[in-house]
Amino acid sequence: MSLRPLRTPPETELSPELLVKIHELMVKGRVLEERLIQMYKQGDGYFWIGGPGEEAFNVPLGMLIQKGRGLQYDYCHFHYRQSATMLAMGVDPIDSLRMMKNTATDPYTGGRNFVGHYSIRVWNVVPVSSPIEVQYSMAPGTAIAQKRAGGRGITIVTGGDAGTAEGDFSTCLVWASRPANPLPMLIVVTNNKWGISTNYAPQHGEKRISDRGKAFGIESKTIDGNDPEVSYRELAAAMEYVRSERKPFLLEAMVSRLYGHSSASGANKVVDEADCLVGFERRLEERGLLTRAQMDGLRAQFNAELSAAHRKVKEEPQPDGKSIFDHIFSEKDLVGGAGSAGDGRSPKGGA
Amino acid sequence: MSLRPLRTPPETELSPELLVKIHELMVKGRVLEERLIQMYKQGDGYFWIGGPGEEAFNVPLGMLIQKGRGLQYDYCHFHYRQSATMLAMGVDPIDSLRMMKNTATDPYTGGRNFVGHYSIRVWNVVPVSSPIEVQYSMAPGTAIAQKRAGGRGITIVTGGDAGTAEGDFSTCLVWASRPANPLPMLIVVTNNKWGISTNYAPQHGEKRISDRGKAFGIESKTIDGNDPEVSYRELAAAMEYVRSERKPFLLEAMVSRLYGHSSASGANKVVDEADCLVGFERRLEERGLLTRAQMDGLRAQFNAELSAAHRKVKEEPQPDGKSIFDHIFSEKDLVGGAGSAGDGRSPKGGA
Amino acid sequence: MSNMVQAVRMALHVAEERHGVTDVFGEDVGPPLGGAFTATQGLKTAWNSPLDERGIVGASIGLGLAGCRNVAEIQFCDYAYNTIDLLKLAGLMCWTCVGDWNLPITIMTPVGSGIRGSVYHSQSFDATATHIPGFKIAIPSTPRDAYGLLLTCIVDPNPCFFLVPKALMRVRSAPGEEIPGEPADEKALSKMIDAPLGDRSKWQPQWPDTPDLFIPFGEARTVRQGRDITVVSYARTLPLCTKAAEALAAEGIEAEVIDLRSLWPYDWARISESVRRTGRVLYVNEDTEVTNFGEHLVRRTVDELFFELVAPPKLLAGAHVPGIGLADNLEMATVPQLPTIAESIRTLVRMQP
Amino acid sequence: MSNMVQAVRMALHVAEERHGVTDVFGEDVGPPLGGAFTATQGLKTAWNSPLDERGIVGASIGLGLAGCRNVAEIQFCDYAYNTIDLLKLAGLMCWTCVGDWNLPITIMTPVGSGIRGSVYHSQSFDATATHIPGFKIAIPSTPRDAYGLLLTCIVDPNPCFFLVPKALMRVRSAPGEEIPGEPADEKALSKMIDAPLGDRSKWQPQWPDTPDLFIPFGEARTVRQGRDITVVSYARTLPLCTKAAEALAAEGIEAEVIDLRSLWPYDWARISESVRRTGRVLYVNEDTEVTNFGEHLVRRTVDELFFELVAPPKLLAGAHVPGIGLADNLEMATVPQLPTIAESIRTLVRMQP
Ligand SMILES: Cc1ncc(C[n+]2csc(CCOP(=O)(O)OP(=O)(O)O)c2C)c(N)n1
Ligand SMILES: Cc1ncc(C[n+]2csc(CCOP(=O)(O)OP(=O)(O)O)c2C)c(N)n1
Ligand SMILES: [Mg+2]
Ligand SMILES: [Mg+2]
Repeated sequence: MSLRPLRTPPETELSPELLVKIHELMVKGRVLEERLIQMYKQGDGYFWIGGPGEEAFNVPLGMLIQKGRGLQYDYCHFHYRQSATMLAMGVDPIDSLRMMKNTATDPYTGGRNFVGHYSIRVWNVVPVSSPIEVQYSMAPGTAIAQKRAGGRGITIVTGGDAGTAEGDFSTCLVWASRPANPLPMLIVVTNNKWGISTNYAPQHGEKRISDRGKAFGIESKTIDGNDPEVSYRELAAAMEYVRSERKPFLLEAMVSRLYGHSSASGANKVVDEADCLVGFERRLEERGLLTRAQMDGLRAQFNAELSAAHRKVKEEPQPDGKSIFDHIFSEKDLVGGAGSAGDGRSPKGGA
Repeated sequence: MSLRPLRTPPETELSPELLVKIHELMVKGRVLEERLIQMYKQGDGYFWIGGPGEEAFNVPLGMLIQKGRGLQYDYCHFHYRQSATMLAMGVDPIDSLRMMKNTATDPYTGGRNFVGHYSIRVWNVVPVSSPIEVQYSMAPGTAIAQKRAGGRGITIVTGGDAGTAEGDFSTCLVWASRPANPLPMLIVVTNNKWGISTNYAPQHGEKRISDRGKAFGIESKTIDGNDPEVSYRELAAAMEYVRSERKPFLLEAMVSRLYGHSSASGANKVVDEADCLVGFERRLEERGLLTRAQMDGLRAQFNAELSAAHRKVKEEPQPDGKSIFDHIFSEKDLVGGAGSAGDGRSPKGGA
Repeated sequence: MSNMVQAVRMALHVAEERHGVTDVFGEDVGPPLGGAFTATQGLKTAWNSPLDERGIVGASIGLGLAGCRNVAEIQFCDYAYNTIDLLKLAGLMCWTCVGDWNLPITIMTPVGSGIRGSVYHSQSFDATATHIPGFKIAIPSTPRDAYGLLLTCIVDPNPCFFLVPKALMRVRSAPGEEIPGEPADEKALSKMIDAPLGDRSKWQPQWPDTPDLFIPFGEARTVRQGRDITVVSYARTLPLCTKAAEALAAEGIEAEVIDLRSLWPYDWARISESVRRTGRVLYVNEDTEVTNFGEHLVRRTVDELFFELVAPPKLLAGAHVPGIGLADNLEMATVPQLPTIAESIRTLVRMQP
Repeated sequence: MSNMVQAVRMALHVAEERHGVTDVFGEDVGPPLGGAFTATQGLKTAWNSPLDERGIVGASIGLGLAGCRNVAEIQFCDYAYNTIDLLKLAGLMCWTCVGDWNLPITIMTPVGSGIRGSVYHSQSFDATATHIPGFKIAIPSTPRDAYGLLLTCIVDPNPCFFLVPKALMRVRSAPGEEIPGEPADEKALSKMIDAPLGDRSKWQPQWPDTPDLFIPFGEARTVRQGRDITVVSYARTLPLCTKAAEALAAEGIEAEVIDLRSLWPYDWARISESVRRTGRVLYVNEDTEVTNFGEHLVRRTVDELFFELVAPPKLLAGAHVPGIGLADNLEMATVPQLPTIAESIRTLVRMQP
């Protein structure tokens, strides 16, 4: 395999349409998280965790994913802060509310798991699970299958900075970079400089987390994940590298954590973190792409939609206790024959 | 803490006395392993594993260790190829034969564990255990205690190349390099380019294992572990750095595996690996430090000693079945009050 | 009067002051948070580790080998399952080196359901822990027991599990079961040892002067006496068993309730004395029910008391399903609740040979 | 006629030829070695992984999610204990996403004592495996069962453990229990499918044409019929139970011996039918005896058959000690051996209510 230098992202501006679309999804993502927090505070759900503050990175990621079922599409091994990515991929936000309220109608977990724990087989979104970093040990598996299949499908794995201390992050780098079989993986670390209450600086001897990839000969980069334009361009370039070279890329994105770790830490807005939406909206206004009124309108519209959705979800039934014995085992091989149409089960709604 | 540049080893030659001593211990180590293999082949033991081929590195390591009990001495977290180090530290080789024959007299495991699984509390040699790489997760613990205590005691951990794929190796690098508390650890990897039957090249994306340390800002180096002079000088320099700077050092030593992985792979001499003893003996002869006859005499003498020891061990009793319930729990806190004299239990024999 | 989490904190304080504990560590254990459940606030030896359970257990072992008594926390027992090899290693170290080394370490971790913790914050650890030889295992159900058992774990020269039932962390002692020396007033105690909200950088706890209290391993506590049936439990389900027994007294059923308190060693003498008297026994815990520690107790019961039983010994435990679901109905249906416990006792008492 | 390790190899070959297995992998699984026990020699999909059990189980899950049926080997079950979280995750995945995904993977690993493997090559995995919901578990004691159970694991859409008793790997089938299509002559088979010593780079196996054989989960096998007592076992201890039963026939004791073959689901119908007839049951396995799967079977027995038992159901299992020692005496004293099994049967049969 050739040692082509890493493509650098094009200097050109993103198109106005694209910027407006990114903005719309970022607002939608933020409003969704704010709604989920509100639900928590009103007692409509036991626990909140999510990604407000990461929209500038998570939205472009979702837009650039090739979604679909099977090896020719991207596999997503996500952690619990990816709701904006899911919105950008096209989920209907009401389903996130259902997950928050653990209703029987929650299409992802049937009321069994926390909010943010998506699962969409027909889009290759594997079940999000709570233990930190295990997704980094699993992701090489889908990538091995994609490497063998050929084509342009890749595996994407995301997680936080503190979690890179787990051995699983190392496992991911080791398996992705085996000379016997380098893997088409986009390995993402969203670095918000915190693991719950534990600050980054005293725990990390490495200057940048991306340096750890370099030791394995993996193309690696740290970017400003608070800038959606940077994020979009860098993600596009990194993905193109992975799709075409069939080799791994480690991308560290510096992001903000705007409502603390989770509801366990109060889920209140923090003051000392940069808000990617504020900066981006200022820029859009300056460039004359959107007016403040338009943006306020957008937000109001999403708010109204989610408020209606919230009212709806409140009326929906809770799962039945007897159902705990359902789905321990699968009767059918749903994942078999990957790339085929599958059983046609499709995610509710959207885009 | 200052960022002093790494001391480079002195260019000066090692003294003739030191070289002769190193040679003696290397021969002793080799003869011991050969005897253990012979015992296996004669049915005096169920399983052999050891370090023939690593003497050029393992002997200097043992000579440079500050042995003793408690935080002011070095803690040794070894793997199963360290018999030559143990000899250089001063164990009586008959005890290794006892471990091989799982006699009740085996002072390290009482006939419970495989050969090479040393344990000497009064010298800070923690029990060697079979699972690959777990020692790298435990070693930071003794180093934390030593860092707090001050002084020049350090923690030394050793293991193989293939094992670095386990997350525990990453754990060791993460914990050793925390800015909150960098640890006085000499982290050793003996790279023989094999994990049982699995070759190094297709499995390792990193050019050198030591590069992984560099990503964490850890002083790191790869050396020729087949050269005892290089090994001695580099070990001395690395240890001095760790002792005085109280920071970690990752040392990768390229070594040979002269009798394959273990008795499971036959324990026969391989032909295509460099033998550190052959090269070193040629050099000693050329420099006129020892004659062939002297070296042959030395080997014959050790052989005779071990042959006698072998005969003795054959007559020694096996442990009693009823003893399996002994020592599940300790009645006393033996490790408490580290640095004090302890209970006076001392290893049998030697140096 | 303290709740369990405060009792744990006071024990840790006593241990670092008087029993040589050098390190209390784990994820978010140090300042500013002082533990996901606040159990380690204000401790002078508490520090934050990297997010790495293998490193935490490994460092605990290493510290122990270096003679440093330490308490290592796994934030939720659900996250200890990547370290079972290291825990087994800790458990076999003394044995494998025929007593050359001991390991004075305590692994502390919150266990069980009851806080709507869903799949990954509701698991039990008793089955796993009791299947690891070489550990002693404490699991309190009152603040006072938590205080006394934790101190016992810490001064023991061997590896110990200290399992803290999440559901009982905010529960307070019954009158008469205070920790000696603690202020009777909840608010007064809170003011002394609970970290304030907001900036904590200048906060210093004021520790009440609580004396040593060592509750020995292997000593269960008879919470309630009764002649008709023996009910043996621990952790979240223990107070439910007591409540059930109290309610059933109205129906003329007198259940004896035993709080096991330590799972290894465990107080077989007390169980067997009671079962010999009552002829009936119900074991209650909430771990999944296949290969469950309660099944060990059932086995021992039939091994030693078979011909003295008037009804089969029973186990009421968690359903054998992969997780505890988030929705109320799901959690309720998965692990034993008050009505099921009462009904099990009733059924067993009615069973005639 | 094959031994168990050859039977495993033939099943894997059939699975990669006809049942879509894409990957058989693990440490030393690929060429040149083909597995620590030679179980994966000559397979076209076998490859060597890094020395990283978490990576192996993780990759197996990932491959399964991608629709690739695979068999991941952990070289010894003793080295699976740093992956219990991942195994639990595999077991709960289908349940947690309410059936959105399934996971068609098989975790294969050698288990048990009998080869003087000392502390870290003698452990059992049945207690741990049966405490992980969401897995099916096979554990053969004959080559034919190994062949048929492994194929069943592989075609099952769910995660399966395939546990291979090390002590039985070189044992051959009894006459009449051959794998259909395999050559009767040992040497002929060896020539066809055992890799030669020395250079193997040009070697190609010649696979015998063995048809599919699916031994269903939850179907035990009655190895020997008897009226006096039921003996239920699996793996290394199963043939010992059979031998003990044969020897005891001379004393007039007729023991029925059941080979469980799969631990989850397990064949309760067969056990209970037998115990109803004999009134006595001995469970035998070699895992450590506290929180042991045999205790589950004892519990179920008293739960459902209490009033039909004429003697207490018994479990004979491994001693609750941290490891199996290397020296002969130590291993013998730690896990059940022929004399102890025979003695246990004798005692139980003599016991009168
Ligand atoms: C294995 C494991 N250990 C501990 C936890 C508890 N926990 C949940 S989130 C978290 C911090 C994660 O920090 P980071 O990886 O930086 O991700 P972030 O939440 O900051 O995005 C911890 C310790 C867990 N979920 N899993
Ligand atoms: C956790 C674990 N997995 C697998 C094994 C089996 N095993 C023993 S030695 C070995 C290879 C070790 O290779 P390396 O780390 O390079 O050390 P070397 O033996 O070459 O010195 C393996 C896989 C083990 N002992 N522990
Ligand atoms: Mg973070
Ligand atoms: Mg090696």
